[in-house]
Order: sequence, then C-alpha cells, then structure tokens
Amino acid sequence: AGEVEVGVLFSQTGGLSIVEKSLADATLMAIEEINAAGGVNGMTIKPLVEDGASDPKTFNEKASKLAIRDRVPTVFGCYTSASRKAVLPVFEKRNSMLFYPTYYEGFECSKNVVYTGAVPNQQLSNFIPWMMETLGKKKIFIVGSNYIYPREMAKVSKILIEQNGGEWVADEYLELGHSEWGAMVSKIKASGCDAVLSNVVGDSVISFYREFRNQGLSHDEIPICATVTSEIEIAAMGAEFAAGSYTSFPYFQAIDSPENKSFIERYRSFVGDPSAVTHHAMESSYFQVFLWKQAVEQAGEASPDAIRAAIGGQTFDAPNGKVTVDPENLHTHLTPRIAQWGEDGQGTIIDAYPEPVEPMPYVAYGETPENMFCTVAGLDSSKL
Amino acid sequence: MTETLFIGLSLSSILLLIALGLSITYGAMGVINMAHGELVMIGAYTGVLSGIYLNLNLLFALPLAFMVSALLGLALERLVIRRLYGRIIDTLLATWGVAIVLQQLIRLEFGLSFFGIHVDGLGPGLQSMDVPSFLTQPFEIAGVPIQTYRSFIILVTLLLTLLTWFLMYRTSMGVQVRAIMRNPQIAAACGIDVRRVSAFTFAYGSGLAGVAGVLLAGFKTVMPEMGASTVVDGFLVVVVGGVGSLLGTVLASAMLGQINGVFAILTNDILARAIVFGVVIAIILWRPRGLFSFRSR
Amino acid sequence: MLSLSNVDSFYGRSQALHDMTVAAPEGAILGILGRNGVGKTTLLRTILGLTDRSEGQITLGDKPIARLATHERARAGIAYVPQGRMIIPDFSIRENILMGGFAAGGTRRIPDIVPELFPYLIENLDRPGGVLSGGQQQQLAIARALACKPRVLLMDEPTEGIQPNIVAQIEDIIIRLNSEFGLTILLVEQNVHFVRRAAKAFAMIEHGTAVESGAIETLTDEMVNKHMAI
Amino acid sequence: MVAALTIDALEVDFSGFKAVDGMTTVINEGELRVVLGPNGAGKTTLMDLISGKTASTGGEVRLFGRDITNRPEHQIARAGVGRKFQIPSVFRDLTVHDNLRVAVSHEPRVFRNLRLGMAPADRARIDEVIALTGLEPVLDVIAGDLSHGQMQWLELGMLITQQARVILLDEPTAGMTQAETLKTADIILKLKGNHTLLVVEHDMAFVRKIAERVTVMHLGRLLAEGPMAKIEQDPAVRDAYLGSGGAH
Amino acid sequence: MTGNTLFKLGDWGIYALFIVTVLGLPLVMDDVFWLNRISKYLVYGMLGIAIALSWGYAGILNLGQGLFFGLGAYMVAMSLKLQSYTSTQQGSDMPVPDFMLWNAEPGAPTELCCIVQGSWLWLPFQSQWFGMAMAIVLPVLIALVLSSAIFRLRVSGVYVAIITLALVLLVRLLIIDAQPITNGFNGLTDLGWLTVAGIEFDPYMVSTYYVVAVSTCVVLLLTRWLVSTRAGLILQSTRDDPNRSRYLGYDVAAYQVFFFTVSAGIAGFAGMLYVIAAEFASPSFLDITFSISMVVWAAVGGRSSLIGAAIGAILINTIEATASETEMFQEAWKLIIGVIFVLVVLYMPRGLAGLAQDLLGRISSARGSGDKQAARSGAPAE
Ligand SMILES: Nc1ncnc2c1ncn2[C@@H]1O[C@H](COP(=O)(O)OP(=O)(O)OP(=O)(O)O)[C@@H](O)[C@H]1O
Ligand SMILES: Nc1ncnc2c1ncn2[C@@H]1O[C@H](COP(=O)(O)OP(=O)(O)OP(=O)(O)O)[C@@H](O)[C@H]1O
Ligand SMILES: [Mg+2]
Ligand SMILES: [Mg+2]
Repeated sequence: AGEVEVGVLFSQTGGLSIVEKSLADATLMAIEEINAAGGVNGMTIKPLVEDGASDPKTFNEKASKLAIRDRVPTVFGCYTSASRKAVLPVFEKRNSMLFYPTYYEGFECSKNVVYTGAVPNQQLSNFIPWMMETLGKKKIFIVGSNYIYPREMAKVSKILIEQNGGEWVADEYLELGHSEWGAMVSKIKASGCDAVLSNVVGDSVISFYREFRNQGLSHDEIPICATVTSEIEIAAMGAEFAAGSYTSFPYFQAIDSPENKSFIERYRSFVGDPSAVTHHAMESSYFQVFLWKQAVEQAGEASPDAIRAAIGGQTFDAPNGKVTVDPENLHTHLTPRIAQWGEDGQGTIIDAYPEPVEPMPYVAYGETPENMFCTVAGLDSSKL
Repeated sequence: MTETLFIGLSLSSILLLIALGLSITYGAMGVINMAHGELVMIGAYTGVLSGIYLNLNLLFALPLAFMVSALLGLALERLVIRRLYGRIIDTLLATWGVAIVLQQLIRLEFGLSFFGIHVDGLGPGLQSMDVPSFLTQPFEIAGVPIQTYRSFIILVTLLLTLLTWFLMYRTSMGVQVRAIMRNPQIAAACGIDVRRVSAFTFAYGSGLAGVAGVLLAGFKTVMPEMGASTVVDGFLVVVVGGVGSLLGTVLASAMLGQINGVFAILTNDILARAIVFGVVIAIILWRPRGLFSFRSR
Repeated sequence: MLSLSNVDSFYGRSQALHDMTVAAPEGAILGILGRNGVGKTTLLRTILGLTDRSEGQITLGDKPIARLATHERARAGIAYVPQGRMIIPDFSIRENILMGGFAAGGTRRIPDIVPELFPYLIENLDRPGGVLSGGQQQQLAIARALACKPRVLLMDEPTEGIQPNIVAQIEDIIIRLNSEFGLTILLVEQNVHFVRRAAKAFAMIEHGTAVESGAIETLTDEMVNKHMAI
Repeated sequence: MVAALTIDALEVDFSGFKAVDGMTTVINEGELRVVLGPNGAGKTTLMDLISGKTASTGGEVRLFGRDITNRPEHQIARAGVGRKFQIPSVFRDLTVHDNLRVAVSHEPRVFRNLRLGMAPADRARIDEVIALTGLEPVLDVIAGDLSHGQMQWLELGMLITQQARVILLDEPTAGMTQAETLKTADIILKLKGNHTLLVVEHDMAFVRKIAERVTVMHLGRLLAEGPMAKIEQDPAVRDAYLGSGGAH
Repeated sequence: MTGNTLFKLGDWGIYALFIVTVLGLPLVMDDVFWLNRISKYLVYGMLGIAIALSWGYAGILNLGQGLFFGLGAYMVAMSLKLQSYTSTQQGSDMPVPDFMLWNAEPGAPTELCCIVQGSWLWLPFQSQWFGMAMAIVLPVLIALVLSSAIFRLRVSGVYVAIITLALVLLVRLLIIDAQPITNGFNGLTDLGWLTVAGIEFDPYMVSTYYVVAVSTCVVLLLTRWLVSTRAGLILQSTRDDPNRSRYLGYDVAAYQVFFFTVSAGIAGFAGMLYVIAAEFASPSFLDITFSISMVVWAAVGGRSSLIGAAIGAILINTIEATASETEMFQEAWKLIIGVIFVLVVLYMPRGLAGLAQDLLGRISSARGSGDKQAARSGAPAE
C-alpha cells in the first residue's frame, strides 16, 4: 500500500541525451519491473522524471526541485561528472541520496551518493597488465578528452604502466566534443608507440576511430585500448572501424549469461527498439534501482539515513554478475572485463577478473585495500 | 612537414566548406543564419538516410543533400528570413530559434516519436555514414601517405568554391544578388525581383550546407547537435575574411586552418584552438572589416 | 500615361499621402512642387511601391499597377532617380549603370545616350561608385535610370547639389529626354523657373495631397507664394 | 584681423588620386566664406580634412593658430569646429528635442554628464535655436521621420546649439524651396560675426545672397579667390563651373 | 492629465510594481525551492538588464556576456570554495581545495602556495571579501581593456559581437585546460556559504532571496538612472550616428567603453549572486549557448527596455522550467521555446516592452495627445 517517490534525473534533451536517455530508460524499466513484482515493501515506486538538458545549471536546478520541493529521498541520475558535481551540494546539504550509475574518475566520497559505476582501478587494474603481458605492448600513447575523468585515468594508467615495466610515450588531450583528429592521429603515428590507451569520451570517439583508420593505422599493429568506448559508439561509428580494438568495462552486451540475455531482451521490448544496444552505465542504472530496493526493504523505510545505513553490503545478481555495495565507501564491487570488438559490432570477452574487484576511488592517491580513505560518513581526510 | 601542411589544408577545406554557404547567406544577404549548422546536420542525415533507405553511396548523396537542404533553406527564407532582411541581429535571434526547433525535430524524428513511430537512422542516437572503400584507402605521393577521403573533401570544396565564384561574379544572377544586398529598394526599382533572387540565393547557400553535411558525415558523428559547433567557426572565417568577399573567405579559411594544423602538431589541439581564437580577435582589431573589404567614404 | 487616384500611403502607421490624385499626360513633364516634407518623395516612392503600404489606384497607360511588386512596375517601364542618389558604393560605375538593365530584360549594354550625356562616367567606368562626389553620383543615378529603358521617369530633385553649368546641362537633358525620346517625366523640383520652362503640367503638394494641379500655364505666383513660402 | 582657420598646402592622396592638392586659404574670424567648385572639385573632401574625417597626407590646418591637422574628430570638434554634412546627418532614433539636447556639448566628458537635466542656460539656448529654426511643431518627432529638408534645418540647429566657433556647412539648402532657401540665408547671415562660417553651395541665388569672399576650387586646387562680383566675371571660373549662364 | 504624463506614470508604475512584487514575494510564498529558483531567475533578469544596457542603449551587441558572468562567478566561487568544510580538512594550515590535491603530482607540497602550478593565485581568495570584490573588479578590468581596444579602433556592430564571442570561447577553453587550478570541466562545487557577520546565507533561506532581490532592484534603478542622465542620452546618440556625435565633440569610444564596462560589471555581479544562490560555478557559464540565451531573453522582453529585458529573462526561464516539468512537454519543451523565439522576433520585434508601450501609447493618445514617441520603433522604451 502507498507510494514511494524517487527522482530520475538525466538529460532528455541536448547533446548528452543520446546516452542519458538510455540510462533513464533503464532506470524506468527497473522501476516498472519492481512495481510489477509488488513494489518495495508493498509500496509502488513513483518516478519523478526531470530533464537536466545537458547543462549543469539545469541539473542543479532540477536536483533542488526534486530534493527540496518534491522531497524525494532518493534520486537516480546524472551521467557526466560535471552534472554530478553541480548537484552534489544539493544532496549533501539537504541530506538526500543520489544513485550515480556512471564509471567516473574517483576522488569523491560523499555520504549522499551511492556509486554503482566503475572507478579507475576497476577498469585499469587488469587492463594495463593485460596490455603489457598478453598483448605485449610496452609503449603506450595515452589520449583523452580534456576533462577530469580522462586525466585521472591517465594518472592511474601511468602508475600501472610503470609498475608493469612499460612506458608511456605521450599523454594528450582534445577538447570534449571535438571531432577534428587529423593532427592527433598523425602524432600517434609519429610517436613510435605500439598501443593507444584511449580515454576519449562521447561523439569524439567516432571521429577518432575513423581518422585512425583513414590515416592507414590498423588495430593489428597499434591497437586502441579504450576505457570508454562502448556499444553505443561502436554501433555509431560503423563496426569495421573498431574491429580488432579493445575496451575494458565491467559490463558488455556480449556477456554470455541467461541474466544478460533476458536483460537485453526486456530492455529492447521496453524501449520498443529491437536493435537497441546495452552498455555499462546503462546496466548500472538498471541494477542500482534493485540495490536501492533491497536497502529500503531491509531498513523498512526510505529515508536517506536509513538507506545509507542499509545499502552497504547489499548484493545483487546483475546482468554483469554479482555486484556488491561496499559498506566502507558506498562504491560498488564490479568485475572488470576486457572485450575485443568484432566486425559485427559486438565484443568478444577475452579476459575477465575471476571475481568482483573492490572499488578504490582514491587509488591514484595511494589508496589501498588496507588503507581506505572513503567511509560511509564521507572522506576521512586524516588518512590522506 | 608535408603531412603537417596536408593536415592544415584539410582543416582549411572543412572550414571553407562550412563558411562557403555562410559567406553567401551572410556575406551576400546580411543574414546571420545560426541554423546553418542545422542545415549541415540535415544534409548529413540525408546522407545517412539515403544510405539506409535508397542504398545510395556518398557520391550520390551529395546532390540529394544539396536539394534537401536547399529546399529547407527555401522554406526558411519564405517563412522567417523574408520578414527580417535588414535586421541583421534579428536574423541571428530568429534563426537561433529555428536551430533549436530543427535539432529537436530531428531528435523527435520529426515529432513522430510522439506517436511511437520510429524512423531508422534518425532520432537521438549517434549515426554515421558509410564511406565507399575507394575513398578510405590512403595513397602515397612521393613517399608521403595521403588520405583519400580528405583529398576528396579538398577537391569537392575547391569545385564548389569555383562554382560559387562563377555564380556570384560572372553571372547576372550574381550581380542581382550583390545589388540586393547593398540596397534592396533601389535594386527593386531597377527591376530586380528581390524576393525571387533572395530566395534563390538563400536556397543555394543552404544547399552548400547540405553538401558540407554529407562530407562531414564521412568522418564525424552524425547527431542532432553536430552542426551547432561548426557554425561559429564558419562565422569567424567569414568575418575574418571580410564579409561579402569570397576571396577573403577562402584565404581566411586557408590561414586559420593552417594555423590550427601547425600549432596542433607543435603544441596541442587545445592550445591551437585558443591560438586561432586569439588570431581572429587580433585580425578584427587590426582590420575591423576583415582582411578583404571595400571601404566607401 | 501615369495616373494616381485617391491614393493613401503609409510609413509604418503614419500616413504620408492622403487621397492623392495626379495624372501625368503621355510624353509630358509633370512638375511636382511643394514645400519640404509635404510628401513629394513619398509620391514617387508610392508609384514604385516603395512605401510600407498604399491604397488606391495607380495606372500606367491603361494598366493598373497598384498591385504589382516593385520590380514588375520597373519592368513595366518606370525608372527612378531617387533623392540622395542611392549609388551602390562598392559597385563600379559600370555595374551601377548596368543594374538598371534588369528592368529592360537584363541587357548588359550601357545605353548609347550615356556617353554623350555623361562623359565623366564613361571615362571612369571601373571606379567604385562610392568614392564619387555628390554631383558625379547624381549623374550616375540618371544614367542608371536610363539603362532601364523607361517609358516614365521619376526624378526626385535631380539638380540638387549639382554645379551650375551641369545643372543647366541636366535641365537640357531632361528637356531632351522628354522631347527627343518621348519620355514621360515626373519631376520633383524646387526651382519653379525651371519647372515653368520645362513642364507641361504641374501638381502642387501640401500635406500629402495634391492641392492644385493643371496645365503649367495655370500655375500662378499666388499659388507659389501660398504653398511654397514658409 | 585674427585668422580663424588657416589651410596651408593641404593635400590628400587616395591611392594615387589627389582629391585635394595643395589647397591654401585663410579665413578670418567672423568671416563668411563661400567655397564653390565643380562636382568632384574636392570641397567636401576639404571639409573632411578640416574636421578630421579624412587624414591628410600633407599640409596643415590651424584653428586660431593651433595646429589641428589630423587630430581625432572629437578633439577638433572640441577645439571649435562644427560641421554639417552634405547628406543630412542627425540622430535618427532620437526626437528632435533630444537631438538638440545632445548638441549641447560644451562639457563632453562621460563622468561630467552623469546627471539628470540640463543647466538653465543651456535650456535657454536650445529654446533660442528652436525659435530661430522654427522646429517648434516637430519637437517630439523622431528625427528619422523628418523630411529631407526638415533634417537639414535640424542639423543646422544642432550646429548652432553646439556653439562651434567655426562652422562648416556642406550644401545647407539642398532640397529646399526658394522661400526656405532665403530663410536659411537669413539664419546664416545672423550667425555671421559670432561664428566663422565656411559654406559650400551650388545654388548661386543663395550664394549671391550671403557671399562676400568666395573661394573657388577646381581639381583639388585653388582656382580663384575674391569678392563675389569679381569671381562671377572670372573666365576660368565661368569655364569650369558657372557655365555661360551662371544663374538661373 | 496629458497623454505624456500618463505615459510616464505607466512607465514608473511598471517599475514600482516590479519592485513591490519582487520584494514582497516571500510574504506570500513560503516554498523555499521556488524562492531559490526565482532568485536564480532574478540573476538572469540582471543579465537581461546588462544586455539591454549595452545592446538597446549603446547598440553594442555582446555575444560573450557569459565571459563576465562566468568570471564573476568563478571569483566568488574560489573564495567560497576555500571556506568549504572539505577545503579546511586537507591537512594543511591553510584551506586547500580538494581537487588540487587530486591534480597534484604525488609528493607535491600540500600548501595553497604551491600545491599545483599557479595555485598561489588562490591565496588572496582566503578572504571572502576579496573574492566578492574581484567578482566585479575582474570583469570590469577585462571589459575596460577589451572595450578600449575595440572602440578606440572603431570596431562596431557585428564585429564586436564576433570578438566577444571568440573571447568567451577562448577563456572557456583556457579554464577547462587549466584543470589543476580551476577543476576544469567540472567547475567549482562543494562551496561554503556566504557568511556575513557570522550569519550564513543558506541559498534556500529568505535572507538569501533578499540579497538577490534587493541587488536586482538596486541594479535596475541604478541603470535606469544611468540611462536617464545626459550621458545616457549621449550614449544613445552614439548608437544612432557615432560620427555625428564625434563632430559634436564627444569621444564616442569613451562613452561606449564606459557603458560596456558597466554592463560587464553588472554581469560579474550577477555571476557572483548566482554562485551564492546555486552553490557552484562551471565553465558552462561560458558556453556560447548561454550567452546567446541572454540576448534572446532581452529580445523577448524588449531589447531597449531595461525592465522589459529583466522581465523577459524571468519569464522565459519560468516558462522553460514549467514546460520541462510538465510531463506532456518533457520531450518537446525545447521545440516550444524555439518556436516562441521565432514568433517573438517576427511578430514582436520590440518584445514585451514594445507591446506594453503600444498599449500605453494607445491609451495616452486616446487621452488626446498623440505621443509619437511611444509608437515609434527603435527608440528606447523608457
Ligand atoms: N521612412 C519614413 N518613415 C516615416 N515617415 C517618413 C519616412 N519618410 C518620410 N516620412 C514622412 O513623410 C512626410 C513626407 O516626406 P517626403 O520625404 O515625401 O517629403 P518631401 O516632400 O520629399 O520633402 P523634401 O522636399 O524635404 O524632400 C514627412 O513628414 C516625413 O516626416
Ligand atoms: N575615399 C575616397 N577614395 C577615393 N576617391 C575619393 C574619396 N573621397 C573622395 N574621392 C574623390 O575625390 C574627388 C572630390 O570629391 P568631393 O566629394 O570632395 O567633391 P565635391 O567638391 O564635394 O563635389 P560635389 O560638389 O559634387 O559634392 C572626387 O573625384 C571623388 O571621387
Ligand atoms: Mg523629398
Ligand atoms: Mg560635396
């Protein structure tokens, strides 16, 4: 009996809506499934959908609408770090919870956010050693979009590359959304590298891979090993441009499990598009609703404090396998995987961690499983 | 070195491709068409859709996209621009609104998504255009590998520039266009059909945007926002070159493209872009009417 | 030849012609007189459809033209020498003259009378129109109108700002255009002497209305004093 | 006698074409000097050079002994030169009254003008000018709506309001009826004495009414200078400018 | 009563109504969310005023007003960042923004002076007042230098717009690139609250609303005064015909520089208030779309009416917010906004203010005195 309201805050319009709409859809699908199965504690979930319009200012405004006027205790939302940063003060100062589904750069620890996407160590800790050893590539050209995520990824990668006996030959950035890759690719050509580590995000990815091929480079000799290139971009660029390159993510559409197959099918029928692709942040958007539901059920109420207390340790069998919310830092244990893209636009999973990896948002700053900086109460800066 | 020059040249050709249409609609007609980028986008989508539905390859999509964008430009001129001639800032504002509308329409697949109808190739997702394989294999000139597709763009841009120059300076249509730009009343009093010529000119400039869209779609993501960022660069080129001067537009794009290319190689792309903006500001301060412009008393 | 009856004309919301009725007889010069700001220029602009809006009948020959677009009126044979000349500054003299040709079926030839009337222009065909002196621009404006091959010529103070010996020439030209080429001319002119000498008919404008009109012989000094003094 | 305006071997070169070519003349304080010359003789250009619109390529302009050659326009204006253009130039979006208010420019600096209203003396001055030019009925009309002739009056009124010591008038009667031309002549004659005037005009009736000393330019150079009567008889002037009739 | 005085009364009436409404709003509305939202829109209104001042009165279209807004915002955000709890918890004597730590090279000193390259720039921002002063001083200084160059060199019209556009793009690029000291793309978040005499200004408190509301009213009245002065009149004359103004002895550039700079100062001030109300600063403030939006707000409200532009900004944003929060329009609201822009430009070229004026003009001329001023387009509304 009764209803529980939650916020769903993604961009429905503007440039980022391309990805964010799929996140909103996944969230709504999860809500619908939970409702169909009887809701949370017998309550129906009522989603309040708001449009962040791809603009941090709007995200901030809509977040305060949800948290302050509609008084929803939980919001599922945000894709970019910039939008998360813009809404963070609202959630922290109004004590409301944000469930954030995207892989991100780390360096954040908020008692008001549950992070269900990968942090750098969950994408890189097997990727880099694998590149060095299995692929045998030692000279790495690091390239990314010019903002914090790629820069932090680069920082973590450099540590790992050096630990594994490789070297990085360059660390270059291009404006977000920029699509002119001529100069960069010819730098890659001239650098003498034997692999590229790409932290390029968004639509720039497509022009990158296309230019890479147009300048006569091939993934056989110099593979692009990417941390962000997902099914969406592959589908958009034309599979032949990516064929042979690699990506590291906890989730791929290609994961061969009954849960995942069923998930893809349900999603496709939910959005009414038989060729819709699924991807990491979207899958997190989906399973994080279930984690939330379990927490509410365990706590018996939906208040932010109760959720925070109950969410740690929640485990769920997500399409990508078992996920667990770390009770220490409210990030999520995920299983890193590496896929090689094929001519059909699908990845083949060629390497996976045997088990979920512990999230360490401060890994570039020396965080280790023995010495965690982030706690449920927020950052413990005395440990820094 | 040759490669750097080639990169600069291809950057230039893309700038010119965008700026060419603007140099007509803005330079010759005094319309700041903020929706120009959206016409580019429509051209790109025309390419994508004609690939999906008509199985046309890029070469044949070019004239089709020209037609589609030109028709759209014609409609735009009829419905909006026509009432705004001589009010340059108002054209900027109104077409800004048009740009928002066009983007959103494509995103909503012309609003059909309201009714649950889905058009393959349109919509909010990322799209791309297939490039025939003979345009993707790099070739070599004197040991330097040259990109075929970039060369193709340079060639098409060159042809379009010549065509435009011929139309504007060697045909009576061109005289009429330029006369209208300077003084529509006296042009009309001299027997020039202002409405028809304006509509034609605007449609032509818009059509050029459509062609640019297809060519860009060959190496850029096709999505509703793809044009928005190009239009600013286009304006910078037209203004730096001198409004109304085709030669200025060509030289300005050559110069800015080379500066961008050289600095991108020497330093990085971000700094290169910053330098380009700096150069633009400096040039306008130095020659407030652009590099090539006529000064009356 | 050209006649207006009961024409109202507007700039935006303000009305500049009220119930204007005038007629220019075929092959004659109609002198249009009146003080500053009474609407003489507006009258000519209305004939070409260059005001914001107008109502009433305008006929050329026996063809109603009030519904036509400006360029169609021009092609029907009305040419205009505007007050303020309106030369296109960055067009060469040649291009400025040839512009008129669009009304005459798009010919690209400078009419033969131009070299005879305005040698300066022909000697400087490639200079930009914008750098010419006021008087030179006036000549250019007339040349441009002639390139339209008009049946009716509207001239708005064509001698304003012209050096005296050329004023005399232009006056001669106007008379010749009328007598030798049979042009009907609507001539706005402040110089009553000249109007008396050249025109066959006159119209005296006051507050956007033709208050007096008729054969030139009927133009009395009283009328001039009454309507053109301050 | 004090020389108000001294023009000394002034020349300007428009990429090879000398529109004013070694022009020299001296205008005394309080004098009314008429400049005649064929179309294209360089009269307007001469005014452009004096008022700073065009930079000269040689020679000098002195205002009451002070060198003002090639100074910025506003400084020349502040030094005391006022100018009326051949194509009337007024503030088309402001009312006639506001046009005159702006013309009160004895205190041109920004910060001095950060105040509401005007000094009574200035207001009185504007009223005088309104009376003189007869602009009373159109005071609240937006200047862009005036007819060509009315604009000429307004511009003249603004110059008087400005209290320039030397006034340059480029064809002030263009587009006026004879009666209006005569009235303008009256206004100009009233200004003589208080102001130094340099008038360019082609209307010989008007010129005869106002002129004392006349300068004739031809091809950018001084062709003749002297009293009106003598000039009218000068064969060179008749040849280049007046023509056989000279009058009409 | 003559038509003219009626007209003036109507004009002042609108000002009075606006101010009373803005200041009295908290008495009738106790929804803190809406108060906060409206305070943000009032800030946008202030931007509208700044645009109307430079565009409507000076004829200078600034397509890069976001530069001044953004710089104002960053200045305050820097000092509020140093006041935030996290900044004081980084284990050094002086507060250090958390992101600087993440961006620092391992082993770098953790002092504000030198943790990352250029971080010493932050030192003076430990004083909140310094940040607030700089929010106005920096935009004013930049505007002064920029506009002196632009206007002394007689750049005008669209060319000014292009320069400002290029500049805002340039600065945005630099801010994003200087990530170690600016936090790049993510902007400055997690800020402390403005604190005056021990009172903290929580953005969702009425007192913060009043800070913004009173500032807006003061700015409105000040600019209104400014354009009514002789300098304002002379400014309008330079817009109409700069050459004529020059020959009257006015240094046109000086007037343009002055008002351009005032407009920039207002935008900087608005940026500062925005940060206080929204608790973050981001490079998106320097996006072109935002700068163009400001111009559109002003156009909708009436480009040559200060109060019209302010109301236009508030209105458009309210419409956007409500449309995007109405379920039916959630996907299509941008379409609606786009159509509104087009229609306004086509059919209401003088915006809301023009409409109001025509109405007042008609009433007042019905009273017997034809007031041409009111019916004429292009002339400033007030
Ligand atoms: N573009 C315009 N907009 C509004 N009103 C105008 C416009 N042009 C002229 N008017 C008004 O129309 C009336 C007639 O002007 P017009 O120019 O026809 O006079 P005119 O007889 O030619 O005078 P002049 O001898 O000075 O040239 C004037 O009162 C003028 O204010
Ligand atoms: N900016 C310029 N560039 C080139 N030539 C110019 C320029 N300005 C003026 N001229 C030329 O200088 C000559 C003198 O022009 P000016 O306007 O001074 O003549 P004017 O004596 O005023 O003639 P009018 O009596 O017809 O007004 C003309 O031949 C003109 O073409
Ligand atoms: Mg007239
Ligand atoms: Mg002259």
